[in-house]
Amino acid sequence: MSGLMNAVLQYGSAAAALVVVGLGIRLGRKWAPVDSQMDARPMLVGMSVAALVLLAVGGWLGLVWSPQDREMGDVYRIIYVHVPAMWMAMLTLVLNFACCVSYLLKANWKTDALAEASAEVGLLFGGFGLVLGAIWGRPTWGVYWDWDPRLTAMAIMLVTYTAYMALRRFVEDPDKRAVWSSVVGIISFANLPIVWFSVKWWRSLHQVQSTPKTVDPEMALSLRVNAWAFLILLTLFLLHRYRIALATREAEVALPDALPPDAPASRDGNSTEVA
Amino acid sequence: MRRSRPISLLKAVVVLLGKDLLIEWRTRARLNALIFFSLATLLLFSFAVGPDTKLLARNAGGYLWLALLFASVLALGESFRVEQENLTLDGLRMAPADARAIFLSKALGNTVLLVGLGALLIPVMIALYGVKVTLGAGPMLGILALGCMAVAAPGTVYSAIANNARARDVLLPLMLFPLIIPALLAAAKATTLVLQGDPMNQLGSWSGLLIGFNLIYWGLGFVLFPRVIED
Amino acid sequence: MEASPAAPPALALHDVSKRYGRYWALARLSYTLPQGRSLLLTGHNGSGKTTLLRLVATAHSPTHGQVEVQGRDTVKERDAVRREVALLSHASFLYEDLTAWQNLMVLARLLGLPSPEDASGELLTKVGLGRRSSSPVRQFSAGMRKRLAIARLLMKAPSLALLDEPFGELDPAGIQDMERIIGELKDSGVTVVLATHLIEQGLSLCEERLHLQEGRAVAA
Amino acid sequence: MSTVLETTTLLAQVGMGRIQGGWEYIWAAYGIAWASLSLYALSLWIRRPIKASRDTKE
Repeated sequence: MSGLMNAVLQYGSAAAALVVVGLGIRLGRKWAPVDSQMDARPMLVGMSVAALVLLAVGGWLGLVWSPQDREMGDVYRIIYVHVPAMWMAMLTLVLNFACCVSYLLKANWKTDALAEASAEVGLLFGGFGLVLGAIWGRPTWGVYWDWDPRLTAMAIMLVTYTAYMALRRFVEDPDKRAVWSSVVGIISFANLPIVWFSVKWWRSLHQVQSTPKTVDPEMALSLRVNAWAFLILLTLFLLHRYRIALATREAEVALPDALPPDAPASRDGNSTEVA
Repeated sequence: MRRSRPISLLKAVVVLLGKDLLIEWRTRARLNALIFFSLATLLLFSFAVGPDTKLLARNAGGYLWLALLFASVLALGESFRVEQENLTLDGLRMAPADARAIFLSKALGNTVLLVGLGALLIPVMIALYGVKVTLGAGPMLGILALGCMAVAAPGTVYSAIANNARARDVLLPLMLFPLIIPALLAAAKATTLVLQGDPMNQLGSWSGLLIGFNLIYWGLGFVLFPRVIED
Repeated sequence: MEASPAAPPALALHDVSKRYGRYWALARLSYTLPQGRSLLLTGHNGSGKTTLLRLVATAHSPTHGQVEVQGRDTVKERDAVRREVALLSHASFLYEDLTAWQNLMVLARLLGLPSPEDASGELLTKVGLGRRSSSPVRQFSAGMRKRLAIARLLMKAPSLALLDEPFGELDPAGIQDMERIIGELKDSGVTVVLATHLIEQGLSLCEERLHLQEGRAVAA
Repeated sequence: MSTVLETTTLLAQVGMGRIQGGWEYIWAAYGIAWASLSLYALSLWIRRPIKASRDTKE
């Protein structure tokens, strides 16, 4: 493949991803709210097509175009999906943390909805990223789970955020749920560095780990294209999940922070419920 | 006329801690059950592993902390259940008692409870698993205190939350266990080093990790707890 | 309290709403209770009386609007308001495993009273629980709990006393005692807000009346 | 070209542990990734707010 093609793919995928993220933020503001009248179909179709095209290109680059690795042979090709998935999971955890802090500083249903969306989408990417890591471990280390520090730390964080989602399910009062889950989100995120160090030290006492080699320059392109493709997917997932969360919130409370209707007399007449 | 005047945070903590310990003492039947539960847990590990004394001795630190962890879920869950009857937590808030003082007193109370439980479990562990405390009682108690504090601080926040949720008995361990894995890891490792000797000077890093964990979570609990209980 | 010429109203509700989930327990309630007057809250079950009292007592924050006690906002100056108000609610705020005396002592110490022992003993005698002071609350009858709860309220020496169904679960003698205690509170200059179904007793104790229906103020 | 070939054969002789094959793991990994992404997209589609008349999903 020519250098020109290389550059086009590299910068094109980045540009596409950034444009989609920008559009995603715009749609999150204009289209996701329940009362939105916006017709977002053309934009959404475009974004989805961009995701699929880039995913296909990334798959081709990773599975066909990239050369074999000197030590890992073909098996290393798994990292083209595994690593971007982990990156996206980390990104959503940071986003979730930001939402949690923001909600405690200033209560807002949109922040709460985004926190919910980011945690769930993060669990998706982290979950299958972890499974991919285990699959990668089988031919590399001979076992599915070798207590590799990165994977182990990620697994602990995933369980932590599963508990976060469980808490959201188990609290019915939406106001309390939002506050409590924000507190739990902050506490969970603060654990990240501690988990990392503890797991690293814990492992280093046993053996030095043969971690996957950090990526060769020639493989960087495949990894980048795949990562940008995943970022587009992440944006789309977050956008749709955020919209669902907003609609759920609307069903639970009167959005946007509406006051009760101001006509008691007229309501009393046709009120069917007896106090 | 009686005139109330604001009291310091420290004094409020002392009053509230005294109240919690008094309740704990007056309901000591429950406390006894907790002690026997954790003793039974220690005993169960030996049956689960089999009569391999070497294996038991090597893993003694881990078993001790698992037993403490299981007991801690019960103790933590109870610490806000006593405040739910008659909405006494509301009564405290409106008294007014500083919510941060409520956090500190509850977390300290749970720490005291767990350290006491640990102090009872350690001799049993020594006898049951045939280990000896190579580094002496001082480091052992230090690690015990650090580990119990590490469980108590996030445990208190989560207990206050889970107590008002559905399925609270499942929710508390579900939220707490993954969070305190690093603390459990560090405490179990440090205990093993205290029991078996520390030729490579690793005890410092593990206790450092425990101290860091404690600083973060006592700090976060102090700041965030008022948001949990105030509406 | 300092009764300056421009003394703020004892209680002021500015467009107060409280939402639980989708349900509005209080809807755009505005009301002002002048100094030196006492308020009777009436309304069916679920009309918002308890919610209103809990808002004023700072157990909850209003979803919209402001509640002011003696001119102080219940959210912005929460601790100051908490020193002014005391709530007698359905829940007694009592620790079942502590004795009556211990329950009062905890509160007395939290309030920083100069002599918690004296205050507790004095109040136990006043509500007629002097002989049962060392019994755990778990052994108390509903009426005795009510008495202990009112002792708890008196301990705070509030300037605004919020009484949610104070006559509930009391025998006729108890009701008389309660009426006497409320009368004494009023005589000592305490503003009383009373929510009760016993409208006769309520009207004899209070000058003002607010009738709630579905979280709104309506003419009684 | 020839050097590459030489190096490869040399490595093979020395027994440099290049992992051979393993395509079943690769397919499994990519399959799981694509399957989870599609399933999640499907779940978003199923959970979409019904109120909206314009349904927008890939």
